[in-house]
Amino acid sequence: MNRLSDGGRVDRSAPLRFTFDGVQYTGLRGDTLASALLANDVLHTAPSLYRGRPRGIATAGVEEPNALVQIEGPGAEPMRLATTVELYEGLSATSLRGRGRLDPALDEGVYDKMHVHTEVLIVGGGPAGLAAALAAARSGARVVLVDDQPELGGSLLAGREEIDGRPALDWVADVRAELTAQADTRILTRSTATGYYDHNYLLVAEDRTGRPGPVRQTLWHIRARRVVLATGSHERPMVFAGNDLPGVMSAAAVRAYLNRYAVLPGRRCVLLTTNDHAYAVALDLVSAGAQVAALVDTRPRPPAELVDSARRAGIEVIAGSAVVAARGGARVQAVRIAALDAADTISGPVREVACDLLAVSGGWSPAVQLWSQSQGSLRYDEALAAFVPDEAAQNVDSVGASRGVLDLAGCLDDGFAAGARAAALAGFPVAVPPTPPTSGDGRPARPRPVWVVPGESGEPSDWSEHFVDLQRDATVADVQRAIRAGMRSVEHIKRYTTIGTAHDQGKASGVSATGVIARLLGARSPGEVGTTTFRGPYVPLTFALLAGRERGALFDPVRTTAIHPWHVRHGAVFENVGQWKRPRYYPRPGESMEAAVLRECGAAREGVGVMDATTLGKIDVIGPDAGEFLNRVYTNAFAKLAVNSARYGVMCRADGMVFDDGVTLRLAQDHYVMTTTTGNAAGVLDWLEEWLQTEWPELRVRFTSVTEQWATVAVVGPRSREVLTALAPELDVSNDAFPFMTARQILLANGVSARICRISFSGELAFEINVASWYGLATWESVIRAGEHLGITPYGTETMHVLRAEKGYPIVGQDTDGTVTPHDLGMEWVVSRHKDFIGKRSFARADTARTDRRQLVGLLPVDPAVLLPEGAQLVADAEVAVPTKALGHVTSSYRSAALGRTFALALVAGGRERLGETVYAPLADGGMIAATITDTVLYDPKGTRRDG
Amino acid sequence: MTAENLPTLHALRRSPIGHLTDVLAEHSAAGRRSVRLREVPFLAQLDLQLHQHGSAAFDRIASALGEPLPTTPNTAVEAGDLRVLWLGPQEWLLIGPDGSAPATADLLRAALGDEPGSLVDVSANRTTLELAGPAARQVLEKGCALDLHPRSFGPGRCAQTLLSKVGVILHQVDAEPTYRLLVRGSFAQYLADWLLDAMVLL
Amino acid sequence: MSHQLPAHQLPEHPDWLWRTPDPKRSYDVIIVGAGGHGLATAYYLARNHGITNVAVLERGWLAGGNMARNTTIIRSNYLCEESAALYEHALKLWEVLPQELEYDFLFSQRGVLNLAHTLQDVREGTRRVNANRLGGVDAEWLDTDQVRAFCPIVNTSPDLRYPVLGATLQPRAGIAKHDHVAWALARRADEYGVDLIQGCEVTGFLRDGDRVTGVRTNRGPISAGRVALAAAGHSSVLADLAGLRLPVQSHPLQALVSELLEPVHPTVVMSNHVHVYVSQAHKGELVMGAGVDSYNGYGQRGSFHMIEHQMAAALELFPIFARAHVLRTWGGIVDVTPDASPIIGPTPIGNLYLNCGWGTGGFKATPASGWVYAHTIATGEPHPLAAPFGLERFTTGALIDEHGAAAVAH
Amino acid sequence: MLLIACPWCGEREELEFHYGGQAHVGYPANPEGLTDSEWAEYLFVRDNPKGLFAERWSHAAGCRRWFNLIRHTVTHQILAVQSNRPVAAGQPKPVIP
Ligand SMILES: Cc1cc2nc3c(=O)[nH]c(=O)nc-3n(C[C@H](O)[C@H](O)[C@H](O)COP(=O)(O)OP(=O)(O)OC[C@H]3O[C@@H](n4cnc5c(N)ncnc54)[C@H](O)[C@@H]3O)c2cc1C
Ligand SMILES: NC(=O)c1ccc[n+]([C@@H]2O[C@H](COP(=O)([O-])OP(=O)(O)OC[C@H]3O[C@@H](n4cnc5c(N)ncnc54)[C@H](O)[C@@H]3O)[C@@H](O)[C@H]2O)c1
Ligand SMILES: Cc1cc2nc3c(=O)[nH]c(=O)nc-3n(C[C@H](O)[C@H](O)[C@H](O)COP(=O)(O)O)c2cc1C
Ligand SMILES: [Zn+2]
Repeated sequence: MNRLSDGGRVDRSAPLRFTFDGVQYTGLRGDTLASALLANDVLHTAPSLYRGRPRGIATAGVEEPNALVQIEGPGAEPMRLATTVELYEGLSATSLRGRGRLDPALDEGVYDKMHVHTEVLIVGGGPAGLAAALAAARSGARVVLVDDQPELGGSLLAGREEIDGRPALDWVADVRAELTAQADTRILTRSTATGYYDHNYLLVAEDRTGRPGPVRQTLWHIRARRVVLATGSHERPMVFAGNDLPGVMSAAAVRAYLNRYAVLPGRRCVLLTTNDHAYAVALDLVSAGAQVAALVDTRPRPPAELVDSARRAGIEVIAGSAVVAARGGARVQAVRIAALDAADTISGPVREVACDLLAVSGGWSPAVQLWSQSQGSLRYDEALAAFVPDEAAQNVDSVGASRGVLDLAGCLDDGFAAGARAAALAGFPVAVPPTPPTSGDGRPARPRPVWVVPGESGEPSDWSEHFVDLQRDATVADVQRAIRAGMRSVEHIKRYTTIGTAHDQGKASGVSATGVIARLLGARSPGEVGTTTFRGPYVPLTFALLAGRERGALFDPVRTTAIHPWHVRHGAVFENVGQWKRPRYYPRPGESMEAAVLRECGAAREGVGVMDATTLGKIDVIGPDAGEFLNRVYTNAFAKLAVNSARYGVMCRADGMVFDDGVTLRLAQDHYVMTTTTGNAAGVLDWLEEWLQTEWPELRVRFTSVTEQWATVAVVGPRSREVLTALAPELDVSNDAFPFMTARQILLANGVSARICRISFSGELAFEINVASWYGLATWESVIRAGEHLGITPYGTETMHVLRAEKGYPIVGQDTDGTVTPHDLGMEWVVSRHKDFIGKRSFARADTARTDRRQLVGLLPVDPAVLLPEGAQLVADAEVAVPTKALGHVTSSYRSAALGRTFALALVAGGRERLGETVYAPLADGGMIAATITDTVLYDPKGTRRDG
Repeated sequence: MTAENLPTLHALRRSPIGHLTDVLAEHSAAGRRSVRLREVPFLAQLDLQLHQHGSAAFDRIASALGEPLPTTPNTAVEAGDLRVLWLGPQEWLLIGPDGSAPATADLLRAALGDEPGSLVDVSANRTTLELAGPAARQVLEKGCALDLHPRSFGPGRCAQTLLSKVGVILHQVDAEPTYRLLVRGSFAQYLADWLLDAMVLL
Repeated sequence: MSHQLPAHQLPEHPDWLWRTPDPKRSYDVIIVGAGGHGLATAYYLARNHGITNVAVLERGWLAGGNMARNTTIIRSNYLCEESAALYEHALKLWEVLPQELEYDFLFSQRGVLNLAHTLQDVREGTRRVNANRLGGVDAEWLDTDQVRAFCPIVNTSPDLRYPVLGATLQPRAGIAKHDHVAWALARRADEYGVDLIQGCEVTGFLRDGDRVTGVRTNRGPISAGRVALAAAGHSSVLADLAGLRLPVQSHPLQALVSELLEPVHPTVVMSNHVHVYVSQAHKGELVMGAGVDSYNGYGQRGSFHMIEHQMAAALELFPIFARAHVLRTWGGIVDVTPDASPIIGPTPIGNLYLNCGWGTGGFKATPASGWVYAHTIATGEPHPLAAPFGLERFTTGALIDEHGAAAVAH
Repeated sequence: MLLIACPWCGEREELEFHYGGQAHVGYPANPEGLTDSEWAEYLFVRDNPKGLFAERWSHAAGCRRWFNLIRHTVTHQILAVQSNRPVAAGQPKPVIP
């Protein structure tokens, strides 16, 4: 066991059992899976993806390249990092070779979303973020503080710093207490800000595993007036031979394992550093009882105080040198150390030192991911050897280590100032709190980055064990190869080598990669090479979290009419039309769709049928200029329509193509009610508003959507009049008193007020009864009762389609497709010559005026029993030599009870000139159907039936 | 319509989520944190739109209602037993008790006089869901991107917005808080399902 | 990377790709934009027409625009005959290019399914299958069971909000590794002597009356016999510099990838109705596109709710993806025309040629686009396959309306 | 997700709006008097600048008003919002927060 006997943030009274790669272990509450594994002396992860090299836990955080695991349960999930999985009782995980496995078992997790607004959002709960939160919260502004760890404190959790003469974590606890007491401050821990989007919109993923309630993760959508990024920094690895061996670990991780998790990850340690950080780690190692065999500093003259303190602890400091190779089999056994000259070449003998842990600090990369996502620019700071935030693009500041401030006092100063500033800019002025005294040595000395530690022999192109991206197994040799191939841009090299594209997205290694490239290109500085683009999410997000609760039953609204319960009770088969569920047909037990539809059609043609037509869009168009307005949007004229009369209209877009159609009724001089197709109701309302508001604001007319105000019951067939009479005894339904295309307002026998129109979409005598939707179901039921003795038959969309097709009425969206003019539909009669309307000018264009455009025609299969498939293509010749240009295609095709045969509608080039000609439909199965082109109106061409 | 046949008529009515009454009640009682959801069906609703030229009508309507129509965006006023919600620069929704639409419409029509304007009875177009309780705001925040903090949105505020995938008119009626959500009939079931699900997750 | 590659790993890249030359003072042809289309044009100018005194000018890094960002779907099952002919020409070229270019860019004919979820989708799908077969494009209609057999992870439950009612399948369709395609073309173009000049932004045109004689760039003026635009999302900006207004709008289009996963998804699935298109790339990441953002944008990023909707849709059709992770999202700038078809051909300005408007679907066209564009530039006459795609169609109204006709993306 | 200030309702999420493309493109006064190419220009050709763009939006899920704004097509910064039409006395003024 590597667990230290005391210290750390783990709860020794709360042992947790877990399984890793099939073996049972015990860890403690407060552990991550990685720290628990290390405590159990498990360093190894799965071998590397491409080269099968042994790998071990290398970091203690989100930047981890190796320790990918599959959570087998509870809560199975592929591709998690052992370094970020909080240990829980019963956790079972297996190590992964860089590639996850999806579990076909249904995901039962619940994922939620929240939308909140705040004046100040602070990302990061380290000293800088806490200081910012404290300052901002004191202003009374709303403050949200998010941190990805279970505990606040950031890097203080891993250190031994003091603030105000007390352990820093006591200060953290005080700050937390004060923040918690503020009504308008919200602290979200285990919450990672993953994306920073336009207009200060950030996404925060909260992990609620192990929290009360059924929710596994919550995605917070936060709109902030000001943002303070206090995201800290990532320690960089270094690039030398064998740097991927298990036992090579970031120094910061070693410190975190020691101080936060009370785990000693090695017994005999060497440190390699380019900066001050490793010295504190070395001392911590010694006080934890480890042996520190050497501290290798790339700087020829490291700060004397640091060197002295190390030597006092018995540590050998080897300055101006680097580890040029790590050796070992399954784990590092020794490192080879050599002096480097100013040009980073080996300038002395190589010395080997045995060790089982190499702690590496290659310098610090400020966590600028979110800053960059916000479109803020970066600059390369030579003194810090790091990319730091430059110009902000949004209302944001970056503070603390995330902008290169590396000392604790500096971080606190920075945080307090930024928190107060953010609150003030959001309208809540507040004083900057004074910074308490801190331990530590102030600003660290200048680092000496060594981007590529040379191999002991060979050229960069040979250095295929100098790893740049561990997860992608990409090395200096790979980078060199990309450059030799002609690549110069960091973006190309990324794509050629795949560096930075793995699960860790190069969090720790990205800047190292830039350094390597700069070095190999002979660039003056990494600043010349730049970084690749930072993109969200900052950490990988489960698909399910992004989907949230809009899955399964909540995926998309199901819109139903007031009459829907009846349809369900009576066995309707439904069709999705937009978001609506519409009955398609009502099969009797054992009845096929074909039989049901023939039966329903028969009833409507011979007796009486009834259909729920509620889903049609309805818009009240009211005002003195309503008629004029309609004249401009419909191709035909409405201004002179008589009150209580109805007219069919077609709307085109400005390009002249049919866009919607429907019947509009005039209820009063200044009041029309328009119907639209089911799928287009919202689109048409938008269209009307657009033209009114942006083109014709002088017209005095207003629109109100009343689609759901009304339930519409269509009673159709020669015997519909009898049903109406029973339903509305006071209504004179005779043809003279109530002619076709007129409307009446009346009280039904049951007392319900109704608007009844004589409209027909079937060619038969028909009435549409509109009642307030509250009464829809009752009215439908009374229609059914009134028609019972007549065998009244409910019918669905399929029958409706057959009936209208027999009459040659097109359906917009089925017989048209956005490339069809009213003329193509044979509807010249609906196109006014006398007035202008939207789209009119387009009819005069060369192509729109062609006579060989595809036109709507009827088709009668030569064999009357054969049904043409909808979507069949038509050719002139039975002999088809592919490729052939089609004449057109079948848009609608049905069996007709009335015609006793099959028939179809089709769009055919120059179709109206071809009446009587035979065309052929070659089918996918090799068959061929011949059909004769006819007029579109196949049933009752004289229109004798509409009056009953 | 006469008073005698009202009960018979009302027996014929069915609200879009009338069948959920018990379910809503159960959830309201069972929620981990107290949030109550119920339907308030059959409220009278009138959509009124004026033209910018119509300020005289605006004044006449004010005296007819006893309150001017609210002109501050996103606010509602109470006028007797009516609630008048601002929907747009020239559009209002007048909400009254069940059955009051015809009388209110007559009143408004008279006030409009000859001036152009549009008045439409939309009582059956939307139904009303009432969500109340200390955690009601949190339920809404699961799917509504408006700033509902008391500093931005409180009693007397209203908005046309989206909740989940559904367009709603949101009206906060008291500070508990109690919200009313007016939703088109065809979407009511989905919205109720969505809210119930959200309530379970508090 | 370069050692012990398992069988399903990316193949080796060549050791040599291209030079980094300085611009000469003058070229016979300047191509603006080193995306897939610009590079293919350069390649075919040299290969088919022997024109090699050519420069491809690229403001950023080669193939760093939409070519770096697309979801790599290749198919030719378009509805309009003109489109199908052009894309089928491309597909035939894809079938020979890996050998011809001696670069295995992982062209994988794993088939593309377009799912149908409504009766209208079924009609549209059947129509497209029949049209394709007549046009010589392979196409099949699969019923729901066949869809399940072809791609077992698709949710074919009838209880779905929009159940899968069937699908069209183009067996020869598939994917290819986008970057490698670009590099393969670039390498050959470079070999022919074409100068690929990166970091060279065209900032204006040299004019002699109503014809262009070259371009201005951030690296100085360069004269040219002909100038051919292939700037995708930036076409309007360039046209504007030449005094031309185009029927093109630039919109963000986003995509995302998951982490690497063991193979789960054997084909390419597209669903217009539920708004999903997804494949699993060779390395193992799921590659998915989101929708086009409604507003104009040149920021190479879009609004996040598009991704959230995308994920909800993806889980609807692929429940197994629930716990996959989004690793990275990004955006491109797509140049959309009113009829969702490209514009290829001469312009009213002498010696200036235009190739743009490929919108959300130009990757698949890369070789054919280069082929016909090179022909047009070399001969001054539109290639027969490109002739219907001229600018003048917007005046006559002879649109090739894939949008209107079918609304199938990518 | 853009945050767009409706001149009437104030700041709302982009999802509540419909995009309407370039602003200030009027319907031609006399379409019949235009040549085919002038008409095509009206139908299909719009500015597409990289930079500031005056464009139309409608608050579709809110007050249904159309309005114009100026947005930078790279940074998405919104510089100005104008209601689409003059407002007469006695009527509420647009709010620009
Ligand atoms: C997210 C996404 C998914 C997609 N998915 C698919 C798909 O699955 N299948 C498919 O077929 N298509 C898809 N596409 C579309 C496809 O990517 C494009 O249609 C195609 O890449 C465009 O052609 P291109 O490669 O030449 O463009 P680009 O690669 O964009 O090339 C244009 C080049 O011009 C350069 N340029 C611009 N201005 C200048 C200037 N002034 N001077 C010099 N150079 C300049 C640019 O920097 C750029 O490199 C997708 C697009 C996106 C964004
Ligand atoms: N000695 C050295 O060389 C050296 C170098 C670097 C830092 N430091 C020390 O580290 C501290 C830096 O303080 P700080 O506050 O700037 O940073 P920090 O590292 O202490 O805190 C940052 C916090 O933000 C969290 N975080 C990062 N990205 C996040 C995201 N996207 N979403 C949610 N949470 C996120 C981190 O997990 C961490 O808890 C100081 O004490 C400083 O002295 C020292
Ligand atoms: C087909 C395809 C697959 C990709 N696979 C990965 C991947 O595995 N890992 C990764 O980080 N990015 C991947 N990317 C995204 C690129 O890293 C990058 O985001 C994209 O090329 C856009 O460039 P930009 O983000 O630099 O603007 C992939 C992109 C495409 C088009
Ligand atoms: Zn508004």
